[in-house]
Amino acid sequence: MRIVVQATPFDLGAEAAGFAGGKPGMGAIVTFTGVVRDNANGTLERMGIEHYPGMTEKAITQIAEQAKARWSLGDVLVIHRHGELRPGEMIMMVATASRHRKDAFEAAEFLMDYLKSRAPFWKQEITRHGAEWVAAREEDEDALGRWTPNQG
Amino acid sequence: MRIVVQATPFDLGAEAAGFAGGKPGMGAIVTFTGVVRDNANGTLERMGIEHYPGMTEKAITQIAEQAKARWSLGDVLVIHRHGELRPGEMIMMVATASRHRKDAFEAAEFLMDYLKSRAPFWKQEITRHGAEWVAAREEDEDALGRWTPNQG
Amino acid sequence: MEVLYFAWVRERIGLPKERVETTAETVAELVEELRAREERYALAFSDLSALRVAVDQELTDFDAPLSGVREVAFFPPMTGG
Amino acid sequence: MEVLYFAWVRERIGLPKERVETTAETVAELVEELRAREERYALAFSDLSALRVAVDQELTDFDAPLSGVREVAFFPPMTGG
Repeated sequence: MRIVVQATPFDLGAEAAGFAGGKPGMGAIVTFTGVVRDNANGTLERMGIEHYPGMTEKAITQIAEQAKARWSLGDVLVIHRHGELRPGEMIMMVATASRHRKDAFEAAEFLMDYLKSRAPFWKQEITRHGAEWVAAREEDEDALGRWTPNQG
Repeated sequence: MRIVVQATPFDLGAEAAGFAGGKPGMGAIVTFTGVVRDNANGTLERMGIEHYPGMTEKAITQIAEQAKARWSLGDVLVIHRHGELRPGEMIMMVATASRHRKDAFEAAEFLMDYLKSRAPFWKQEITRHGAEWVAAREEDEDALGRWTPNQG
Repeated sequence: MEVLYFAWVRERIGLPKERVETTAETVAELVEELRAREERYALAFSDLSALRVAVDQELTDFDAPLSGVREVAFFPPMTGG
Repeated sequence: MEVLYFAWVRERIGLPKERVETTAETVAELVEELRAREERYALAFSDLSALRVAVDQELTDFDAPLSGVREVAFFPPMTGG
């Protein structure tokens, strides 16, 4: 398991190839990569990402441990950037390895759903008109319900 | 959309980075990579993959077109190898790009479910005791039911 | 028409493809003709539920018509991915 | 204890963290004390449903106890990923 929180860019190709390599028992590798999209008006200059140093790594590690407890995973990788990013830059990635594809897919979706709403990051859209905090989307909170059916 | 059927290895890192790059409207990139696993006894020498030249590309293209009709996708990539592979080698990959993560995840799972059971590939496990065709798994056929709820 | 065989169907019949002259109107009728030929065909086609068929490179059913068809392929359930 | 603020909570209060001496027994009581200080605190804490709290770097609720706690953080719902 590897958890990385950094301001600098990461190399998706090197990370994906490095993660997938040398895992002979793992038949399935899933990666998710988040990219900074422009806003609806095409005016986004930068995306600012604030985080809570100290808590961030701890929270992501807990989420990854939950995924490992729930699915049969050979390995988990989470990389998340903070600081200021331009449209088109990669914000974050997760990767999961498992024997069969179902575990790798479900665990990657679980990681994404929890990282969105439970890891201490806050996004801010910066245009020439100023900076605006991105509001949490209700559907991101709702997405967590999928993983706790008994608690709604 | 890019569909590749080839005997030679592919470079996951280069493919993933190339696919994810230059898609500023796409916030979500999902990749799935299939790797040759050893068998339960640890005796697998090679995995042979036969295919139906001519039909293969056509069938994969149809599956990818179905995915594009069903989800909002900016791009789709499918690479599938044939010939003989050793344990640990990558057999195939799919990649999907979308604005939001739900489309990219679901489309990648859909592509995998259909490639498993509807693209004309047949796997054969080769050990020093001989070669044995891999039987289709009932759960792979059942997985398709998820995408056609009305038809069971 | 061309008739193609893949995986263990190819192995049982002993060849990857052959030219077949037939008046069969459906895939099922073609299968009956092939079965009647020799033991290896009868063996390959003994359980149709274990077989799949493509007509002109499109998956279809055993009751598919053969008029105008150039290529029929028989094979076991696919195991790609 | 250390009290930390993030995102627009930090902006409204005007600082990222401060040392607070308090006898509050729960997070909710601490919030009441902070609200009573100045208008900018009252504004930041006007709608608790729009806020989240972490105690010693673990997400928790506003009724969490504060005994032995070293660090409390207030922030809006997270928007990572």
